[in-house]
Amino acid sequence: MSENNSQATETSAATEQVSEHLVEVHDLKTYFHTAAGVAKAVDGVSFTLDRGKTLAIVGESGSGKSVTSSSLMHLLPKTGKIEGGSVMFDGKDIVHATEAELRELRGKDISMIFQDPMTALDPVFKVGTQMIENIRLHDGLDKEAARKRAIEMLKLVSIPNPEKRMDSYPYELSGGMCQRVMIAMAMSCHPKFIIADEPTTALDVTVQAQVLSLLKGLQDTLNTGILLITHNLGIVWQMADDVMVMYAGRTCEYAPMEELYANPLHPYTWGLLDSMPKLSDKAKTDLKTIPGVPPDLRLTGTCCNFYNRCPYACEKCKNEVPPLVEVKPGHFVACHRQNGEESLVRGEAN
Amino acid sequence: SSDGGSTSTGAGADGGTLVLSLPSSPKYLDPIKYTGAYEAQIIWCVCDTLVDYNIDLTEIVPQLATEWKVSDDGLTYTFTIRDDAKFQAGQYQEGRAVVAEDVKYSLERSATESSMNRLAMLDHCNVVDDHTVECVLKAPNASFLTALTDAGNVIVPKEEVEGWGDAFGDHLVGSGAFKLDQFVKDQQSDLSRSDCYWGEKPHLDGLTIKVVTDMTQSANGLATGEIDIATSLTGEATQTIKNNDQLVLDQKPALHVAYVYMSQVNGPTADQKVRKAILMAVNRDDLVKGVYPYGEATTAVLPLPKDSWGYDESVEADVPAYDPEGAKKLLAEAGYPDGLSLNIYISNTEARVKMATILQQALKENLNIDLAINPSDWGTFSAAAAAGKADLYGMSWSWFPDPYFFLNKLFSSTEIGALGNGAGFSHPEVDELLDKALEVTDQNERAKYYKEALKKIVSYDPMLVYGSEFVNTGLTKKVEGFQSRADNKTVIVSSEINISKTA
Amino acid sequence: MANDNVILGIKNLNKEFRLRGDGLFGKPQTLHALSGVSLDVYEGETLGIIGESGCGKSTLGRCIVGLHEPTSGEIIYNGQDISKLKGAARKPVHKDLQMIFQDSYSSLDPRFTAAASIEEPMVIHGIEPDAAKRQQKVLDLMKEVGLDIQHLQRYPHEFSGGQRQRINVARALSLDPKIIVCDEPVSALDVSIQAQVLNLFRRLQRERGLTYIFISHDLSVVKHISDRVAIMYLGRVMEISPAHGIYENPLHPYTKALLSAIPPENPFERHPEMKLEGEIPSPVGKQVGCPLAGRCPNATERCHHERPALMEVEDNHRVACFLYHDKVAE
Amino acid sequence: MAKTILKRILQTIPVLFVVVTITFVLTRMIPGDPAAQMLGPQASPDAIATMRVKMGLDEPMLTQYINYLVGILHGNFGYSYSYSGPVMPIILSRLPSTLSITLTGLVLALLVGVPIGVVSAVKQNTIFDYVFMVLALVGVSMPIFWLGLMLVLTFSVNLGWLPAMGMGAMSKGVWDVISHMILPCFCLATIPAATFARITRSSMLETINGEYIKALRARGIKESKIIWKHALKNALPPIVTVLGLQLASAFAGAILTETIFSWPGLGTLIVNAVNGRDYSLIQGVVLFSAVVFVFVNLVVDIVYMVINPKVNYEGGSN
Amino acid sequence: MADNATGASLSDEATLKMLERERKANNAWHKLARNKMALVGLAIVVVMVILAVFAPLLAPCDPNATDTGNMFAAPGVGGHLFGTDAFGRDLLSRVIYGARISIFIAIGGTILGAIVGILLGLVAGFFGGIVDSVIMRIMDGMMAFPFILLSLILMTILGQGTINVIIAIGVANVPNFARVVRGQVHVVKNEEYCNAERVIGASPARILFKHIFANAMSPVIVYFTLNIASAIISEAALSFLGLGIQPPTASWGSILSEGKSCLQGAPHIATISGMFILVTVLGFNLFGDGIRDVLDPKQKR
Ligand SMILES: Nc1ncnc2c1ncn2[C@@H]1O[C@H](COP(=O)(O)OP(=O)(O)OP(=O)(O)O)[C@@H](O)[C@H]1O
Ligand SMILES: Nc1ncnc2c1ncn2[C@@H]1O[C@H](COP(=O)(O)OP(=O)(O)OP(=O)(O)O)[C@@H](O)[C@H]1O
Ligand SMILES: [Mg+2]
Ligand SMILES: [Mg+2]
Repeated sequence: MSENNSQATETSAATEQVSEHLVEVHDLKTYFHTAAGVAKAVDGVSFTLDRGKTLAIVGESGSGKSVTSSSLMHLLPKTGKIEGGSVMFDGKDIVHATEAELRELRGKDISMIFQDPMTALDPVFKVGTQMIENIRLHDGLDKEAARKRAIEMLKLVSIPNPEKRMDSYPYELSGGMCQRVMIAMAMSCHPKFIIADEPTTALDVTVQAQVLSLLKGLQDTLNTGILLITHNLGIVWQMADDVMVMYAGRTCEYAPMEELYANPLHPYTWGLLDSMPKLSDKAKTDLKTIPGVPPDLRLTGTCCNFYNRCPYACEKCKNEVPPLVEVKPGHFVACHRQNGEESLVRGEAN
Repeated sequence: SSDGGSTSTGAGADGGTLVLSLPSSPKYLDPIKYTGAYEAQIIWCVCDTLVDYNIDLTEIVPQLATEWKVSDDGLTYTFTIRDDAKFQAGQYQEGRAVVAEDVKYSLERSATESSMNRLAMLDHCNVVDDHTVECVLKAPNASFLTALTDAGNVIVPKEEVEGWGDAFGDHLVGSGAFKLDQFVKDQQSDLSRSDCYWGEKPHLDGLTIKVVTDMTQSANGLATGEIDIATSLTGEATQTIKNNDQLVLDQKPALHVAYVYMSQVNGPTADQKVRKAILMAVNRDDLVKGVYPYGEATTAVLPLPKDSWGYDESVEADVPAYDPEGAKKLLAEAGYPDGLSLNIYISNTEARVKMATILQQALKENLNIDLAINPSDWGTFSAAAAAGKADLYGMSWSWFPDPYFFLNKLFSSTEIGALGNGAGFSHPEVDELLDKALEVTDQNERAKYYKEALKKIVSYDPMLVYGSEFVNTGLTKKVEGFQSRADNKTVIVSSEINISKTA
Repeated sequence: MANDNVILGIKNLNKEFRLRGDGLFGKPQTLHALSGVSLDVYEGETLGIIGESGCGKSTLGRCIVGLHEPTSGEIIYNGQDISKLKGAARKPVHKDLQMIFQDSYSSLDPRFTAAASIEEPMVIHGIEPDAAKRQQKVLDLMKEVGLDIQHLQRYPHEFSGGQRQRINVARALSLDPKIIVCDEPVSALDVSIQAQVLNLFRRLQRERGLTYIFISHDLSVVKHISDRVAIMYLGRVMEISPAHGIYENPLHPYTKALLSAIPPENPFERHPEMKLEGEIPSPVGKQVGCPLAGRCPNATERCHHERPALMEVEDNHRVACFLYHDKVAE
Repeated sequence: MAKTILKRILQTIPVLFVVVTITFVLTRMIPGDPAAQMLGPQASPDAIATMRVKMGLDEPMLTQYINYLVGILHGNFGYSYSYSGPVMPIILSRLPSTLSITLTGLVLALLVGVPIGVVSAVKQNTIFDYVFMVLALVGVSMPIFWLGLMLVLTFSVNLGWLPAMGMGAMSKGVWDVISHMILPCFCLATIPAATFARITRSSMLETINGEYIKALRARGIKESKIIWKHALKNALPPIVTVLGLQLASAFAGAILTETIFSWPGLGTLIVNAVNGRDYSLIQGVVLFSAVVFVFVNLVVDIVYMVINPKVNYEGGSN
Repeated sequence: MADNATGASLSDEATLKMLERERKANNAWHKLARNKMALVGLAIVVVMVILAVFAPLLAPCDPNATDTGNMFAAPGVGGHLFGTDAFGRDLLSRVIYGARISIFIAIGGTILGAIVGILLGLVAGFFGGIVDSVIMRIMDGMMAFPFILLSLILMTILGQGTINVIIAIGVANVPNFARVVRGQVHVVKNEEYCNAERVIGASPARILFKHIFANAMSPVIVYFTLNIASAIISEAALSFLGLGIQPPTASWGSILSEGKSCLQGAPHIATISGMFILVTVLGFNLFGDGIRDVLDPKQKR
């Protein structure tokens, strides 16, 4: 069975109201055309994000989180292409937008914090120069004012001695500093929508807390929507309104944060939650993991992608792609055995 | 063959600056240092010699000297200096008159200081009075008057020479029709009419002598009007000019012979049979046609230009004619029935490379001689050729019409080691004839000796003479009164010539 | 597992960077990335390093593996100071000392496939000369870190952030080193893979007695994996103690602040945060006093002028803070 | 950086010493006698011998060498017999004419070549790319004399717009100077322009896929700015190197252009010096070029350090 | 679980097949084989090499046979496809024979210069400091020798001959390659992956040749392929100085410069030899671009 079938049922709630949502993604598909086949890096992702809200995307490493965010910004490498689905931002269709229209949006309405901070800064310009360029582009400030503002932003993200650091080149900064520079840049132009791809991986917890509260503050004052990609579930609990769990290019669960914590439905989500090391753990035992590896993305699309690692898998899982089904209001899940007709009990594998 | 320019001197518009191009840059304008025709061109414009050749190079005519007498022993020449000649004003003198003292100074300077030996025969000069000077030779030397026409023996003011020292060349001063305003090596020289010139007033206000090393560009320059007279042209440029009806190509046989000298002492060519075989194996007409496809030269056979008064047509028959079969036989007799290997040294000019290539082909075909061609820059070539390293070396010779400047320079044993006689040609009876020809003063008598020497020389088959180039000059239609001279001198103003340029 | 055998001794390590001055003739300035760091690393232990971003953790790691030459100080391994070893003399040390780089993208040669990158160390050190076996080992390593056969022939830019990090991990492990400096080795991994990798680390430690210097910002990860933990701040070690000591009995004000900022374990947990207010000190220029003085709620006049030394205040628990020095003195 | 510069200037001294020594020895190995060259083909052996004495060539090599070195220390770089004057002023007098066309030519080449390279890289494998690159290759394989002649035939002989040869004179106005420069500069610029285009293209292809380029796009920076400012600056190092090389070769290598356009520059001087076996002048030219190249390369290195902050010439790594 | 660890309902076989495909796709030769432009380039180069190797079989006439009766014949006239030159020699035959000298010397000279220059540049750039200073100052010194002087000197020392021309061109090219490479190395060697290599314990040589080299190559390739043109022309310049190939041996460069003296009357001589040079340069450059693309993993595959 294939997509046609699944589309009918999935996310019908999301498609009804237009433009009320800040971002609406429906069945997004982004494929990479490589020499040895088409890698379906994103193969059916749907979510909505409202103004002032935070959506966290968690999921397997390599499940397509970053590719999803790149697709939203049309920043795919040459080999990558959006093959289907729709992305609406503020009522505008982004998938078919022209390069000029996109440029209007990029940086101004939508800004992005990249996962790899050290490679995402131009190595041959001082960070100050890059920040000033960015601020001037979007705020139209003069050089002096832009510089002041850049220093201010660096101060906000707790970079010591910001005046001096303006003159540093990216390689002279530590990983966390680069990341903070990226964050400062992303926030400097009051965007409507921030895509934050693992924004605090290189930050110590005090700075992390500060940066997160900064993001929150921005959200409060400007009603910014935040798409937060992270592996740190603690941050999810702290920040998110909704959570989407991804696995092998597909949304496998999508629910309000507290609902997800309290009542996760997808077996992958269970595995994820169980793997988290806890500060409160006393004994030094091995952590729980999900055995096995995710499938080759060039060969997916005919079955449930989690099938080979799922302790609950049945015959249907092997042959059919599970559609994303709203099992409770606002709680979507893509699992043959959790679609309302049947429900699994966590921890009881068959 | 001079089809351009008129011969009248009087007519012609006044004014204008004539632009004359030279294919190579003059370097030393100091008369005792100059080495080549291009420098002489400028020196002749700025300075005067005591005597000069007429335009046809048939006789010596007065210049600064109005008349001269030769003593019977041929040792003393007495010159009367004109009294209206003045030097151009310079840094160290204000345009004073030319006097006998200057002649003495200039000629003795040339005789003693010049390494070019242009006046080596002069012993000393005696000033008789302000306008009379005696030149005493070391030994009778009939080429003396000819030597005096050389740009190396122009009359210059002592003050300037000594004032400028080494830099005199860049600030040359003389009594000629033009004064040197500026001399920039590798680029151009600006000359303007000298107001104190004793002769006929030049039509031209000025003269610019430009260095244009690319022949094609000389032709282009004529076409655009950036050049009025392009001298010493060769190659396709001549054809280009011929094809352009706005331009005129003036051609005149030059005092020039192109030849391949064969080593007289080393290697297989030391054997006269081999030399003769080589001469017989080459079709000169084909060679000339191949080397000069645009008709820039004619075939020649003797090592003396046809226009020289020592030339003897009857000797032409002594030179072996094209006969490949005979050549082959001769070579076999010499002990090389299957051919042999020889080398030829040439400088890397187009004409030489072409010549060597065709020669190579001819020798291979007719005699099975493998001729290895060694082209190189002039420095390497001349060192090799002068040192007698080469089996064959190809070059050309051009100088005054006096046979001395060909036959003595090329065949006298005293010149062995110099480039002229790098082949080591040495035969006492030839030396003797050449010496004799220098001792007597009468031109007819001298001609007799030279003709005899020429015949002797040819009998040894020393070299393959194949061509004689023309003096090729390109002119725009604006130039009037131009007449070319076989020694490649472009005369701007003289008793016969006064070039003018119409606007 | 850890024994008392000091495998790596770091003695009074200093590292200064010269920042290029302004313009052509500007005076260069000095940045103190590490100031007097002394640490002993015991064989078979995991030493966790936590610290403010930019405090010199990576620099410390790079000094240990020989990428930076320390300005002064010694790094003793196997009884010799390796910080000054160069060229061939260092080669045997290289095999024992590995590093997982913080920047996983740029630390992979863009023109090498994943397999080639992981294979590289084995080729260099002649481990597994048989090509087929080596390939197998590469695949095994990749599987250990949750990658698979499908990833073998891909180039770095074709991977996700986490996948690249795993390639780095696999590469470091391929050599069977004695000590691995792990600079945030799991920061880009989702928790399940993170768990897998952490388990792998622990297993290798159990099996081979590996020693880790484990740099991370995730305190729960550090707690989980570390035997001892060092807290760094602005190029100095502020506190060092067995892991439980840090988490249960933090002494240094900075450690306390850190612990208070840990994100919650569940959506309903909210704990009070101890905020460090005030001017953030700069590593550039002359360094006086305790680096935290400007932000510390307990700072005294003395803290601004004098630098507290690292002193043992409790069993195996050392801290660099005057608050406790006085107690010890008493 | 000041230290780097100072160091480099000090390094020049041994370089020059070695260069001087090698040139001294090697020039004397090439066949051809300076005296004979000076006196011309018709000179007699005696005259040549006399001249050799006058030129000091009869002295032992070592003496000549020491004299030369001592001279240099006194600021005397020898006397050029073929140009009858002290060497350095002769060389320096050629500098303005050489610089005027080489620098203009190179600037022209940069202005044409770099943008073409950038556009080709951005539009890789499109018709733009192909056309530009074929043009560039035509540019590098174009025989200069052919190009020069065509230019002259077209613009001077047929159209009559521009002079065919020579240098202009300031006294005749600025246009005279400029019009004389146009054709030679154009001629000189072709090969460098083509080289720049090719190098720029390849270097841009390396940078244009960088992660930071993507990040810049995400920030909404104008595409043109991304390409021309960020990607280009990252791509600059090899272009700068090649610029340095081209400058070096344009200095001495403009012989063909100089010949065609009767533009007496250093190239002609060098050829004449070598052909005339003018030892002092050859030595002077080589010495001078060495200074120029050390300087040009120093500038290139400094530019490297300025455009790429990680570059550091002091130590091995880091 | 371990048994189906690889993929959902996907046989291992499929994955293996894909891996094989990918490995092939990554293989330099296969990449090159798929690059059409590179193939065109290679084809051109191969054709030229074939011309050179099989010249005696391919040339219709003796390239050195002069015919003064038939000079400057236009292409097609008198059975001469490309016409004749200033000696009436068949231009087609000369061009075919000329390929021998030109291709051999151009490739040989450039490769020689490139190998030595690249080595020196790599070493200088990688070790930096005093090594860099010494090597690069020597290069500066070498660059200071004008080509004409350098050639004269080399030829005086070495004598005439094809190999020596290659050496002369090679030597003249060494400093240029060294500079291009060294500049790149200075940029690349500071990349983090080189640091990673150092940590792994890779020897400097390995870091240099396996990592820095590949990442620094692309301008070098371009420089190399562009140099082919100037090497072909340099050969003629050297021959003109009498240092290279002796007449009547044909080379494209010498045909070109012979054509110079009859550009207006017989333009076909310069044009045809120029075209051969152009096409060859084009071939090398297309091929070079192909190699560059092959080395660039981010290219569309
Ligand atoms: N250029 C590419 N060509 C082919 N496959 C690619 C390319 N880029 C990414 N991929 C693949 O696409 C999948 C999704 O990558 P993505 O970067 O979105 O993962 P992610 O969810 O962000 O993971 P992480 O948390 O590790 O960053 C991965 O499996 C990756 O291997
Ligand atoms: N090559 C360099 N040149 C100059 N300064 C540097 C260089 N590398 C690091 N620094 C500086 O040294 C200090 C310590 O950097 P380091 O990378 O060690 O920090 P870190 O503790 O790893 O931080 P993070 O957790 O953010 O990665 C920082 O202030 C940084 O700016
Ligand atoms: Mg990602
Ligand atoms: Mg770090």
